[in-house]
Amino acid sequence: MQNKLAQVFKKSVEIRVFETMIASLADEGKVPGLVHLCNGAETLQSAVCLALNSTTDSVTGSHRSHGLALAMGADPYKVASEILGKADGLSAGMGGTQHLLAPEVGFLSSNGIVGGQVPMASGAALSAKVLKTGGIGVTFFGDGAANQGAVLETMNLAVALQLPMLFVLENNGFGQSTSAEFASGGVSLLKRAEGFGLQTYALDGADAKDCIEKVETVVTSIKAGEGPVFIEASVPRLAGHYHGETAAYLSDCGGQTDPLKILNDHIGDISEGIWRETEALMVDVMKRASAAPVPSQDLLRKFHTEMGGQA
Amino acid sequence: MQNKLAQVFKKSVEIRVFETMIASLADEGKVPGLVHLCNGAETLQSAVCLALNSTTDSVTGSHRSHGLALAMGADPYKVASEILGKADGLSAGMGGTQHLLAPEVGFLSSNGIVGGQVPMASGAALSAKVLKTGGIGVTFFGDGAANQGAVLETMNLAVALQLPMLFVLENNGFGQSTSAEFASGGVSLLKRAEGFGLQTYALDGADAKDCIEKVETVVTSIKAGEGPVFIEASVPRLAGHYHGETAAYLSDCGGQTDPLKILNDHIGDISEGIWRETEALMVDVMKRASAAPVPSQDLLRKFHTEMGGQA
Amino acid sequence: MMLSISEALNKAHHQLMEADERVIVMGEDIVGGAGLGKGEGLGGVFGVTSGLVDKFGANRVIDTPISETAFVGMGIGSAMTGLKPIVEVMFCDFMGVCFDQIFNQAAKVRLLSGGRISVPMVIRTTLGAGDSSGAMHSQALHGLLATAPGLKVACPSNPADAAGLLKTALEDDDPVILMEHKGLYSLEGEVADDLPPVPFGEGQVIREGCDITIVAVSRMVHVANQVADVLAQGGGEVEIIDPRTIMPLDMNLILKSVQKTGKLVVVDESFGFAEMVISRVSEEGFGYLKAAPKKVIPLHTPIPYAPGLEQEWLPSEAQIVTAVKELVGE
Amino acid sequence: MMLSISEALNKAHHQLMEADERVIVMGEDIVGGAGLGKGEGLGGVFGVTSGLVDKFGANRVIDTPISETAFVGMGIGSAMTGLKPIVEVMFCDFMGVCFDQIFNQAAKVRLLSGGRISVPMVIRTTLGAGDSSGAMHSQALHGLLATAPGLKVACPSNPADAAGLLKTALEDDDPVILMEHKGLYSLEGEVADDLPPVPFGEGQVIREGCDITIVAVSRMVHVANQVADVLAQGGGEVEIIDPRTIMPLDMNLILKSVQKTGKLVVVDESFGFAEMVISRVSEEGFGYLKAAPKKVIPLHTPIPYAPGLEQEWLPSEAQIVTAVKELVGE
Ligand SMILES: Cc1ncc(C[n+]2csc(CCOP(=O)(O)OP(=O)(O)O)c2C)c(N)n1
Ligand SMILES: Cc1ncc(C[n+]2csc(CCOP(=O)(O)OP(=O)(O)O)c2C)c(N)n1
Ligand SMILES: [Mg+2]
Ligand SMILES: [Mg+2]
Repeated sequence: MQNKLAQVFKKSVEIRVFETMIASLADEGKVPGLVHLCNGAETLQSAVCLALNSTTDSVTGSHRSHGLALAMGADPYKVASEILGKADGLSAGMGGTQHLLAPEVGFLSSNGIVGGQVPMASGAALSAKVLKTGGIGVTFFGDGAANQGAVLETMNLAVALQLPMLFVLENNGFGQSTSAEFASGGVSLLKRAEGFGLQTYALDGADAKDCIEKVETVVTSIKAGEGPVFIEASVPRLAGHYHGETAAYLSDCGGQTDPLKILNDHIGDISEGIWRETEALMVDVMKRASAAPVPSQDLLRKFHTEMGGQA
Repeated sequence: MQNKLAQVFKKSVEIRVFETMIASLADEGKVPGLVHLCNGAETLQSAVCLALNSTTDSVTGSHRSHGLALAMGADPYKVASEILGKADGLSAGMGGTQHLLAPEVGFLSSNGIVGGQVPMASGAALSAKVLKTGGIGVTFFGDGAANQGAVLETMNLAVALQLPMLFVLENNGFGQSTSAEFASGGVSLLKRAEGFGLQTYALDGADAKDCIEKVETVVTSIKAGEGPVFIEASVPRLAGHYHGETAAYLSDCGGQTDPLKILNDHIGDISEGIWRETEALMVDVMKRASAAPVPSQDLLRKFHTEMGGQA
Repeated sequence: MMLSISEALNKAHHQLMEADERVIVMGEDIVGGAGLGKGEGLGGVFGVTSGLVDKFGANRVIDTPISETAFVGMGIGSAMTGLKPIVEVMFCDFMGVCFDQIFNQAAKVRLLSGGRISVPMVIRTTLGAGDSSGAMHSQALHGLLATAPGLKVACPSNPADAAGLLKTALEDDDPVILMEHKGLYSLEGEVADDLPPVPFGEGQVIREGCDITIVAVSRMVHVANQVADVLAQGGGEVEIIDPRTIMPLDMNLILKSVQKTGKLVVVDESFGFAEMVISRVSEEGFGYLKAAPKKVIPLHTPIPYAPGLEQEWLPSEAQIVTAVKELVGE
Repeated sequence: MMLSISEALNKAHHQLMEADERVIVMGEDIVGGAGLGKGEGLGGVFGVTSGLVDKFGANRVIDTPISETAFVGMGIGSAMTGLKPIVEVMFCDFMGVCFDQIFNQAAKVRLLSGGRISVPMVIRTTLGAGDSSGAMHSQALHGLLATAPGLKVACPSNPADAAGLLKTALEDDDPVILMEHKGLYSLEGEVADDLPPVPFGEGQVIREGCDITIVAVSRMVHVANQVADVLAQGGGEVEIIDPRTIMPLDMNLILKSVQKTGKLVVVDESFGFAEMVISRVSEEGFGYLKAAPKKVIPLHTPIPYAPGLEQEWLPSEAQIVTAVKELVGE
């Protein structure tokens, strides 16, 4: 377990440092799009992805997926380059911050449409089932997304077809500026998932040890054919909806405990070295990504022609 | 109560006779579209609508809504004319069997898209709330529709905004040829609604007395501002998905008890007279509707111009 | 061999599933009777998928809940991870409820992945008015769908093309919408036993003529053909072009025809396709046009139910005759 | 008075809600901070609805869950039962998730009720590329929406039109989509204090000229205008027509202009609108055209993220100059 905790810590630090540096680059005007940072959810994401197999399992994520891509093992240089709109990006700068695709490490895609990624993960689950790969489909989405038809329909579909699928609801208390309590006015979201016949687990995203253990159990059970599972994990949203947001409601995000700080304290001595190493590494990553060439327009024109565009 | 039962019986007979005669007309090739008969659901629909106020309450229904329109008090001649595509139809033959609109008696509309009618009823509920009319929004939909995003989203919306709204799920066991158990693979649909935070009631559509009583309680509670309610009512589907269907799966629809027969037996002596009267009335209705003129094309061309069509 | 469109499509499904284990089929009632524990069901509301489950099993032939967003999205995800799904959306009118998955998700994966992956999925659906199915079961949305970059759209008018386009669609790396006309399923035609693939972007000259070019797809090809028969009796020579796929569109064939005839009528029951053809011919073949191009399309309203109204709404032979005569100057 | 587009729209909201109690406003984060128990929130992600809740209360200014299908449908139902809803769909790209309610439900009520009732609802949404928002936050869907009979579509290019079209939209009995360009919200312009309504189907001559007609809406009006400024230095006289509403479309104004100039370029960042204009001018004004009409529209791909790619994708001044010069023959 201590080893696993260290792994989760290391990955979480990687994500936090990555996001912090992206934020700085954004402040310098070097990031073309608006970025949605995942600060607060790193330990959860790292713990879940630790239990996954990047060859057979497939993950889809929301607009807030920088960390998730990294947690699955995507190359930080490629992710940063994509966010900066560079030729070396995962998708040569075509997708950008909300559209990260790293299928080579099991990160199928992230999405600009709230909830849009969830049905796709059921497709990955179906592939695993039909092709008998032993893999599962996993999807991450927010408390706000939990009210989208795409998400709700997929909960039922996964149960009806008994798909090997894991739903991970990251409840950070907000959908943009709207509180989760207001938007999902009923009982708990866990109860809702239960109502669809899903097996459910509640996780505290700040309890890394518990996250690691429960997720392991869950993934094992799904792989054993015991049906789809729904996890609701509470995580803080330590930043604005997007980086740079200044709206009044934000004061309510302050003062939340930082799961990474808790894990850091738990990890003890080795932590400082990991931070230092990671920072050095990421400084280099960001430097290279910043210096990387912008994409050439040939690929776009090629798509134009292939998609039936006028000569 | 006995009086109310008689009212429900009378309306149910009206609906059954209406549908039977539409079926005959269809067999004679006189109905332009495919009709979805509601045989088996009449007593439920009549009982629910008995508790509604056709001036302040608004109901929306599915593709299978001939009976619901009648239950709210729509003129059978106009409904029949609409189904036959005649100028005297509710909408001058523009809508047809799946698109009955009789807002003058609180039947807001029926729908060709499974689940499409459900959000609209939340709008009627919102109007009632904002304009303080004392009314409620009511929507009927099927077990198959219960898996559509539109329906699921609206369940949450109604709870979040505390709308004066009643959901009536008619569970007839089938969505087209697919069994409800298969399509909604989880726990019960009632449990699902509970998961959204709705107050729930289960009704047996064959128990007219219980339906009348429970719906009265429910409508009173909604009007008192106690929040939206979800009713799941079991009804048999005594016919094919559409009239004339001959598929193999249909053998499973056979042998179901007919709620109207039960009510008929309960009503006793007066029943025969009601059947006879109603039949005479409907023979006349159908005769007139069959003889009614077809719509002129002027209205359509007027729409064309007003909607921005080319001169 | 003579087959109807639904038979040809059914046969193509059998061949495709036989040839490649990765091919799966899913949709509402495509098995039929799911959950009732019986054998053979409906085989789809138009019978196109009948017999598949018996041969290929419920693992590959999948009935779904009425959750178009979820199962179209499932198709996308499965196509991104190794399967080749054929997804049925019963009527194209229902695409409204899953439009995001079609036009934002499926259509964009290729670009968003920088070309590394795509969505080799086929969505089969129906279109077409004429049987009083009303405003939500009768639309033709190929014009609308063709405005979404990243989608390919095929609209067969005969059995050989239906089967052949399905085959090409499944081979194609990108999402393809195959639009089958409800009113043509029983139309019979000669079909080669191996159901040869029909290339995308290659239209067909349905009938040669030098007086005027009519461009049409799906059922309107047949309506145009009837008009051409009538006009032929008066010596009029109508050339009919069926592009078969509207995205990509065989502009070469259309332009060659207009170069010869100098006159263009586009007949269509959707909104947007006729405009697309006319604007491209006006741009790319302006010099060929000897008169103003014309379109014969429905009234700009939703589709009315009553048979007389619906016929008034649909492009009619009479309207086509008028358009042709005005142009040819008879 | 000088106001930005967002200020003019905000002011129009205040006037409309003041004047008619039936007017309600709903959408995601349009109040902002819902459920946090605080006063003033965001006022919408672009600030258009700011201050409304303080003045008109949470009963009429309603934050919703992220459930576009449900709340657009709620808008429809409320419009059918006595309210006049203004519903915000944050980005037009999100219309995919609620497309059924827009194109099957809202658009069809008038026909389906035989004209007895309709849906006096306004959907406000944003469009437009140019700020690296990526493929799902940058689209312009007016071309697509205009293919759905029963919808009206307005695309203002300046503050007075934005406010005036909103007013007319709310008066209109039919559902109207008001499409606001993200990149124009801070654009300022002269606005009369009472924000006079702008009639639908009446375009505006932005600039007179006799060499060539450019038709454009929304931000492209300004891009075209810059091109016209440049060309004016060489003596070129460009006429720019802004139809303001694209459904209904002011064909009279466009045809009158083309009659004068004989040349047509349509500049647009959606798919379908340029085709619509060109095909109608080719049909209805063939005799006026002295050369092939042209369109300057985006590449046929989803919208790429990297700034350079996105600029390449968008219609550019250089492309417009080229198109104009080819036509005017310089
Ligand atoms: C269909 C759709 N509606 C609205 C949006 C705008 N939007 C983007 S993120 C967001 C909030 C999402 O909240 P949640 O799901 O809780 O995720 P979080 O941002 O908290 O991670 C909203 C409203 C969108 N992208 N797509
Ligand atoms: C979005 C959509 N998907 C599919 C259909 C086709 N369809 C019409 S009715 C129906 C079955 C509906 O089942 P249920 O909701 O249980 O209603 P019932 O017919 O049993 O009354 C289906 C699949 C449709 N009209 N709309
Ligand atoms: Mg959240
Ligand atoms: Mg049912």
